Amino acid sequence: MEFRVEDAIHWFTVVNDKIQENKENLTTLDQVIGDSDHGINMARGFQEVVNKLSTQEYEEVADVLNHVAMTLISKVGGASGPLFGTAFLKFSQAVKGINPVDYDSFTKGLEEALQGVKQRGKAKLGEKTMIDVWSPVVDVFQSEKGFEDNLFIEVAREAMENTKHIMATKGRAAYFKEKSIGHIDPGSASTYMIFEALAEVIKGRK
Amino acid sequence: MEFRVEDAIHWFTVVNDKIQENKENLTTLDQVIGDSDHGINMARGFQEVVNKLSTQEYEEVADVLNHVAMTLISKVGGASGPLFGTAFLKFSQAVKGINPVDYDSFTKGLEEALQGVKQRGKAKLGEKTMIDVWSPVVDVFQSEKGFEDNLFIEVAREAMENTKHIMATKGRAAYFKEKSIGHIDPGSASTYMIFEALAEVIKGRK
Amino acid sequence: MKKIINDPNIVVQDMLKGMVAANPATIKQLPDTTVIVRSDAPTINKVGLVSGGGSGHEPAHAGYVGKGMLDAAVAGEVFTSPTPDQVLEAIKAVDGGSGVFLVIKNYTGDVLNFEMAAELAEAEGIKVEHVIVNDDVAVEDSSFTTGRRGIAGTIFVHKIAGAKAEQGATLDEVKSVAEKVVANVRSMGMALTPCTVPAAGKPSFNLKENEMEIGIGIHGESGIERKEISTADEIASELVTKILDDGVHVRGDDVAIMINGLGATPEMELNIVNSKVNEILNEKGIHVYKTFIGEYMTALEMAGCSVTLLKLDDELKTLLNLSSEAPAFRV
Amino acid sequence: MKKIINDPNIVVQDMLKGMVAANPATIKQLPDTTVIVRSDAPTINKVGLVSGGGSGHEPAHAGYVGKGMLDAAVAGEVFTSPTPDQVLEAIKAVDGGSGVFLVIKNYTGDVLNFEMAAELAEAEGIKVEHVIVNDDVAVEDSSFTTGRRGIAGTIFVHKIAGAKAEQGATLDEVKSVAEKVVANVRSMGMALTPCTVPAAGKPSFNLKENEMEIGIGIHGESGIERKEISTADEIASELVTKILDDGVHVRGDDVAIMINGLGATPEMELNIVNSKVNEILNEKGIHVYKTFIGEYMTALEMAGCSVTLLKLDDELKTLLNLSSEAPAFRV
Ligand SMILES: Nc1ncnc2c1ncn2[C@@H]1O[C@H](COP(=O)(O)OP(=O)(O)O)[C@@H](O)[C@H]1O
Ligand SMILES: Nc1ncnc2c1ncn2[C@@H]1O[C@H](COP(=O)(O)OP(=O)(O)O)[C@@H](O)[C@H]1O
Ligand SMILES: [Mg+2]
Ligand SMILES: [Mg+2]
Ligand SMILES: [Mg+2]
Ligand SMILES: [Mg+2]
Repeated sequence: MEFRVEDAIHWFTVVNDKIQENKENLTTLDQVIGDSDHGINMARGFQEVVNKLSTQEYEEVADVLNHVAMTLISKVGGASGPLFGTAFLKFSQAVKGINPVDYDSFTKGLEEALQGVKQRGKAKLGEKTMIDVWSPVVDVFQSEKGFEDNLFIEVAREAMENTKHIMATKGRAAYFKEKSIGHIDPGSASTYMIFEALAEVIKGRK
Repeated sequence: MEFRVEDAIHWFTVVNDKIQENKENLTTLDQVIGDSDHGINMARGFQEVVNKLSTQEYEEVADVLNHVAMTLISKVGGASGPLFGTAFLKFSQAVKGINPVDYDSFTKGLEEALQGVKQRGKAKLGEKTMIDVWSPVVDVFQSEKGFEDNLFIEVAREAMENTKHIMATKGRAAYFKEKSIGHIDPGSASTYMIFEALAEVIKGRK
Repeated sequence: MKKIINDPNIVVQDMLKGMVAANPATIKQLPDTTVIVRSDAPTINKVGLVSGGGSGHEPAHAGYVGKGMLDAAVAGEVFTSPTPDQVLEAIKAVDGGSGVFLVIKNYTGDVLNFEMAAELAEAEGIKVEHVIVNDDVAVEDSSFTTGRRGIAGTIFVHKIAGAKAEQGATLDEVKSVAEKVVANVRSMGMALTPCTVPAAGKPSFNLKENEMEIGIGIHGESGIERKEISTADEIASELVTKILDDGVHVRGDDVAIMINGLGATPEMELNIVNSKVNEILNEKGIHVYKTFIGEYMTALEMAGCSVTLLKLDDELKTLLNLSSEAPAFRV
Repeated sequence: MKKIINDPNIVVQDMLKGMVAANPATIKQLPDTTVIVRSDAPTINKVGLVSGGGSGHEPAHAGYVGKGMLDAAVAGEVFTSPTPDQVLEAIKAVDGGSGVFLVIKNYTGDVLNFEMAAELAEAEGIKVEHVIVNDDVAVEDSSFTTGRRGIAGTIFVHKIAGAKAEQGATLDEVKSVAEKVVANVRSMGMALTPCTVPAAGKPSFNLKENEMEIGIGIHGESGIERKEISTADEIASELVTKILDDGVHVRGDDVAIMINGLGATPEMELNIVNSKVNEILNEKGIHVYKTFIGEYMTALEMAGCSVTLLKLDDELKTLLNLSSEAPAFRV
C-alpha cells in the first residue's frame, strides 16, 4: 500500500476526531500526574490542524505533515506542542519529494520523528513519556514489511498501557516520582490515538 | 434589697459565665445578620472584666460598674463595645456615691444607661438593636417598686424574642433589610443574658 | 477552616509582627497596641492621618501607612472595629501639632469607636477632624438607617487626603479634599464564596455551587441579590450600571477605576472584569484616567470583586499622582 | 467551578485586554499575539528582557513588564507554555540591537518552546541568551530528570536582570547576573486547596478538609508530603528549613525574602508566616535585608504560599533597589 495526500488528510481528520472525543479523558490523565491541560492542548491544536487541512491544497504527503507540524508548534504549547511538532516536522523532512510514500519511506519518516522527539525532549525510552509509545511502534514498523494495522494498534495500545508501570523522570510527571506509577502517561495516550487513527485509515483503504 | 459591691461582682461573674457558655450561639446569631463576631467580642470583653474583678478592691458599686465599662470599651470593639461600655459608664455615673445602691437608684442608673446607648448609637426602640431589650427592662424597673427577678427575666426574654419580628434599620443587620426579619438580634441576646444574670444574682441573695 | 495561622485568637498580633518585620525601616508598632505608625511619626506641622478598622481586609489599612498616605493604621480584631483607646494611641502618636484627621468607614462600630477616641483626644487638647466614607451603592443612602457602607473607595481617600496632608495642608483643607473624594467615589462588590472569621471557625454564610451574591459587604453582609453566576461581562456591567445609576459619574467625566479583589479571586479574573468596565465607560463617554487592579480592600479569603469609580478634577488628579511610599500603594 | 470569566477558552485574551486597558500608557499587546510589551519597545542599545509562561500565575509575567524590569511577557494558555511563534514575536519586538535575554522557568514545556523560539530568532540574526530558573527545593536537583521547577524566585531574576539591562549592560553581563540570582535563590511552597484550570472545569487534585501539601508546584504538581494542617509557625519552619538545608544561605549572609501568596491565601496569613520566617533567620544569624510580601507568582485560586530566599551581595542589593515601573513590582 502506498500512502497519499488524501490518506494523510484522512489520518489527521481521524486523529482530531479521537482527540476531541477524548479531550476530557486526556485532561483527566494529566490531572493526576500533571497540570490538567493535555486534552485541552491537543484538542486546540488538532482542531486547528483540521480547520486548515480542508481549505488547502497539498502537493505531497510531506506538505501535509509540514502543515500539521507547524500548526501543532504554534497552537499546542506546553511540552507536547514542540514535541509532536518536532516529530511531524522531522517526518515531513524525511519523506520530502516522495509521493506517494511507500512503506519503507514511511518507516524512515517515523524513525526520524522519534529521533526528533528524543533530541528535543532530551529523553529516552522508559521515562514515562510519549517516547514509550513512539519507540515500540517504530520498532514494529522496522520489523514488518508492510502496513499491519491490527498489529500497530495492538503494540501501541500495549505500550500506552505499560506506561502505567513506569516512574516518570522527564516532563511534569517527574515531580510526582513514585506517585506517577499506576497512571497512564497523557502524552502516550494521545500518541496511541495517533497510531490508532493511522491503523484505521489504512484498514479503511484496504 | 440593696445592691452591694459583692452583688455587682457576682453579677458580672455570672454574666461572663453565660457569655462564655453562649459564645458560639451569639456568634451564630451574628453570622446570620452580621459579621460572625458578636460572641467572640463579648467573650473577649467579659473574660477580661472578670479577670480583673477578682484582683481589685472596690469601694462602691459605681467603681465596679466603671471598671466594667472601661474594660468593655477597651476590649470589645465593634458596635457592641462602645454601646455596652457607654451603658455601664452612665450607670456608674448615676449611682456614684450611693452605696449600697437602693432600688430607685438602680432604676435611675438603668435609665441613664439606656439613654447613653440611645445617644451613642443614634438609635431608638424598634430598630432591632439591644435597645429593644434595654428599654422594656427599664420600663418594668420603673413600674415596679422592688427587684422582681422572675418578672425581669420574663420581660427581657420576651423582648429578646420579639427582636425576631423586627426589620433592622441600625447597626450591621440593617444591610440585611427584610432578610433580618425572623432572626434574633445578637446584641439583644447578650443584653438578655446580662439581665438574666442580674435576676439570678438577686434571686440567690433573697 | 483551612488557614495558615497559629491560634485564631492571636492572628492580629501575629500579623502585625510579620508586617513590622517586613518593613522595619518604615513602620513600627506602638508598644502594647495594635497600632502601626510610620517610624518617623509624628511629622511636625503636618496633619496626621489615621485610619483603621477590623482586621481581615489587608492590605487595608496598615499597608497604606507610609509617606504620602497614612501616618497610622489601627487594627481591630478580625471584622471588629478597634477600640477607642487604641485609636487614641494612634492619634497621639501622629499628632505633629497641626491636628489629626481620621478616615472612618461607615460601620456603626467604626464610627462609634473612632468618635469616642476623637472625644478623648480633644479632651487632651488635640484637634481632630474626620470623614466617614460610604461608597457602597449596594446599600441605600439614608439618614434613617445605618446608611451606605465604606468599602474599597476608602483607599482613594487615604491616597488623596494623604497627599494633601503631605503638601502641608491644614486640617480643614485635608478634610475638605477628603469630603470631595467621598462625594465623588462609588463602589459595588459581589462574591462567589463566603469567608471564615478565624475565631468563628465556620463560614459566615453559604452560597450554592452555582450562586453568586451581588452587592455583598466586605464582612459578608447581605447584598442586593443572590442569583446564578453569570459571565464576567454581565457581572461587570451590573456593578458599573448600579454605580452609574447613582448619578455621580456622567458623560465627559474623568474617572479613576479600582478593580478590587476580595481575597481569593485571581488577578486574571480582575483583569477580565476591567476589560468590560473599560468598554462600558468608553461607550458612555466617561474617560478612564487611571486604573488600579489588585487586592486593596479584601474580605479574608472571600472570592469576588468590587468595582470603584472616582470622579476626578484637576486637584484630585494631581493628588492621586503624587508620590506614595506605602507598601500597598506605591506611586 | 466558580470563576468570574466569560468563556473558559478565551480567558487569556480577555485578561490581556483588561491589562492593556489598565495601563494604556505603559504597555501594549502585539497585534494578534498574547505578547505584552512596553509601549516604547524596543529600547535602542538596551538588552531586551523577555519572560513568559503559562497563564494563571498573574501578576506573572505581564505585571512585571515596565522600565527597570521586563520588556515583554509572553502569555500561554492557562498553565500551558506559550508557543515558539509567540515568543519569537516578543523577541523581535524588544530587540534594540543589543540582543535579547530570555528568563525561562524550568518546565519542559517552557524550556522547549523558548528554545525553539531562540533558534528561530537566531536564524533571523538576533542574538539571544537565556537563563533557566529552578529555585524550587521541593524537587531534587538532578540532571537525569526534569530537575527543579522555577517558581517565585523567578521574580527576583526579572527584577535584577531587568535593572542590569536598564543600566546598559551587555547581553553577557545580563546573563551573568541572572545566573548569579539563579545560583542564590531558593524557594518552597505549600498548598491548602487545589485550583481549577478554567477549561478543565474541575480541580486538578483534592486535599481533605484537614490536609495540606508541602512542596507543591504552582500548577498543582505533586509536593513532598501530604499531612494534617499544622500551625503557621510549623509551616514556615518546614519551608525555611528545607531551603536552608540546600546550603546556599548561611550565617552571616544578607538575604531578601519573598512570602508569596498562591492566590486565595489572605495577606494576613502571609504576614503571619513572615513573622516566623524572620524569627528563624534571626536565630540562624542570617540578616534580612529586604522583605516582599504579596502575590507575585500565583496558581490561580490555590490557597497556600511559598517562601523564597535570595542571597545578596553588593551588586544584587544595588540592582534590587533600582527603580522599577512594572505595575506589579514598583520600586
Ligand atoms: N522530555 C520529554 N520528552 C518526551 N515527551 C515528553 C517530555 N516531557 C513531557 N513529555 C510528554 O508531554 C506530555 C505532557 O503534555 P502537556 O500536558 O500538553 O504539556 P505540559 O506538561 O507542559 O502541561 C507528557 O504526558 C509526556 O508524554
Ligand atoms: N446603632 C446602634 N444602637 C444600638 N445598638 C446597636 C447599634 N448598632 C448595633 N447595635 C447592637 O450591636 C450588636 C452587634 O454587635 P457586634 O457584632 O459586636 O458589633 P459589629 O456589628 O460591629 O460586628 C447588634 O446586634 C445590636 O444589638
Ligand atoms: Mg499538562
Ligand atoms: Mg458583629
Ligand atoms: Mg464586627
Ligand atoms: Mg501545561
